Amino acid sequence: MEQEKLQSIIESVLFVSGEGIKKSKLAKIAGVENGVLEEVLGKLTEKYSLPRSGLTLLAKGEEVQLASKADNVVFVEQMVKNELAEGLSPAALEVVSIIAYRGPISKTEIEAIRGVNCSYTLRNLLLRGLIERSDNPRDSRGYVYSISFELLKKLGVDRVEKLPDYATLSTEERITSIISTDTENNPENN
Amino acid sequence: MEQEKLQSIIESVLFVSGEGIKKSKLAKIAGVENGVLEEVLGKLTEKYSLPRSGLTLLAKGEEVQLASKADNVVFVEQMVKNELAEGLSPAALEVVSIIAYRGPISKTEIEAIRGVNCSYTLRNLLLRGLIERSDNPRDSRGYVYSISFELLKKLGVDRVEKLPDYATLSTEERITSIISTDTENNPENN
Amino acid sequence: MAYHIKLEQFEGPLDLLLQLTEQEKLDITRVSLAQIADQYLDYISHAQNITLDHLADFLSVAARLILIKSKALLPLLEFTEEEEEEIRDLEHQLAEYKKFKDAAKKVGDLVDAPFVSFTREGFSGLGVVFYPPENMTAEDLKKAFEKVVGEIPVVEKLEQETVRDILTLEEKIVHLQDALRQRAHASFSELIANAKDKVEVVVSFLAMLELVKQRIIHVEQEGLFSEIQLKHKEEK
Repeated sequence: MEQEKLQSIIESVLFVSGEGIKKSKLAKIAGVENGVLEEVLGKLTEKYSLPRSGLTLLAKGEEVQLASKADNVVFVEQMVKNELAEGLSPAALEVVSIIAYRGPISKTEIEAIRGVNCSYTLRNLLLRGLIERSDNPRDSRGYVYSISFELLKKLGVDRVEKLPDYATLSTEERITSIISTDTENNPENN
Repeated sequence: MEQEKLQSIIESVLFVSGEGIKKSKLAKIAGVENGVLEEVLGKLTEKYSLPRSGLTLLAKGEEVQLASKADNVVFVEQMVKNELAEGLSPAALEVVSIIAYRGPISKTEIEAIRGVNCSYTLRNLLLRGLIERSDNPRDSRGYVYSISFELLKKLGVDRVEKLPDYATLSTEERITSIISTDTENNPENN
Repeated sequence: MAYHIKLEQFEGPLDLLLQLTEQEKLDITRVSLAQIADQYLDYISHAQNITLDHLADFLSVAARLILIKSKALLPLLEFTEEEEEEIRDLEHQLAEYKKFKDAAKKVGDLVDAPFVSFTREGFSGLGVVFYPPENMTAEDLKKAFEKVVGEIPVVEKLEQETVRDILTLEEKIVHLQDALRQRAHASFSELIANAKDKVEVVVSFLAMLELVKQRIIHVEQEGLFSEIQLKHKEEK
């Protein structure tokens, strides 16, 4: 395979992996010898060293990892703060409320209730520490979500039962019925 | 600030964010005008279009997101699970196409084009995260639908403008007039 | 039945019409719509897979096809402005739908092609930091949850109920036949006197056409918009 294509492949794989990845694994994925891989990594390092690049290749023992350039840390931190510290969108607030009143609850159930995919919102709420996840007792591959203790405290209550109208809202029948009808029909069959 | 440094900053921020991010936020973080940001994004797109790049810049409405190059799917799949592997039914493909070429678009407008109720298909696409809904600016009780970054990733294109026949299909005059008469007659569009 | 059309699964009246024109290798014109009107009517009167909640969509297209067909048979027949408009809309809708159906095939090729982008976990490597929204209260949570509950659709069941009352074409044909047998002679307006809505009138009209075609009844109409008289053939 030609050099340029190899560079492209390795960059794609490094980008997606997020964490550090063993060089031997990279070589295996790209289907090349270790020596060839070293060359490609060298080329990438060279490319990232240009002032216009925002990426850098970290190497630690046998592992390599793609990261953002250290010079830009101020801007990156500002972005993280902006994204995580801003007010909740109405959609995110709805997800939190479902988790508060119906938690612990699975992603599939939350999505059945709202009729919209919630992967992104759930991740964001987890990162902000507003919700927590634990293993789903009914499905070993999945998680269930509950409101975090910190958020409850911030709202001035020490457990969900003290949320306004908890007794009636948490047993709201329309929610129960949509969960049961929708999770029966596999949503993926379209 | 000079162009090269700006490119570096934007690339770093896009890399760490991982998610879609509004162009206006990027401009604010980098402390530049929207026009300057557009230029920088143009430069990045140019850089990523080189064969040796493994990245691509997805663009959707006011948002952009960094992603791996679509050509490298076979290699990337060895690292992470392809969650977008599942196909789309003919009905789902029609709805997705109408949304891609004509979105943001209301349910009534989609149904005017297809001549058939689309609630079920829309719900499925929403649950799969392939389309998104937002409040309809012309009708507060209704929604408009647009495509998601997930869909762009699945199609392997970086923006809807790259879809086949985009220019002709997205600007059909007569469609616009059918749609406008149809929505006037039917206020129940959601 | 004279026609045994083999079509792919179709979804909705426009899809059916489009498939019929494509099968006959016709462009979408008024002439070709008149040509396939009978096939369309046959198809919807015998199709098992048209659900009741879609029936109204199919019938509204059927009504326009009948207009086009009548004009082809009776060139003197003049359309009202409203009818002309409805037919023009149908032609355009069909042409537009065709564009998107063709586009959907190309988009489908992209879906099947081995090109897929991947993105990375957002903010990966960052630990969880507690970032509560500034002014959020327990009351906000309650309101948000009530909104969620309020948006859960209860509508779909209602739709089913209202359509359930409408007779299918098959049932209507039997009904018409019985009514005519009892009276030997009736006017169309008598037969539809109890119709609940426009859809049922259209169904009755379709049933009448079907009976004429099967030579079970005979119809007469003295002039444009005048009363249609129906007679059972056996009773002649």
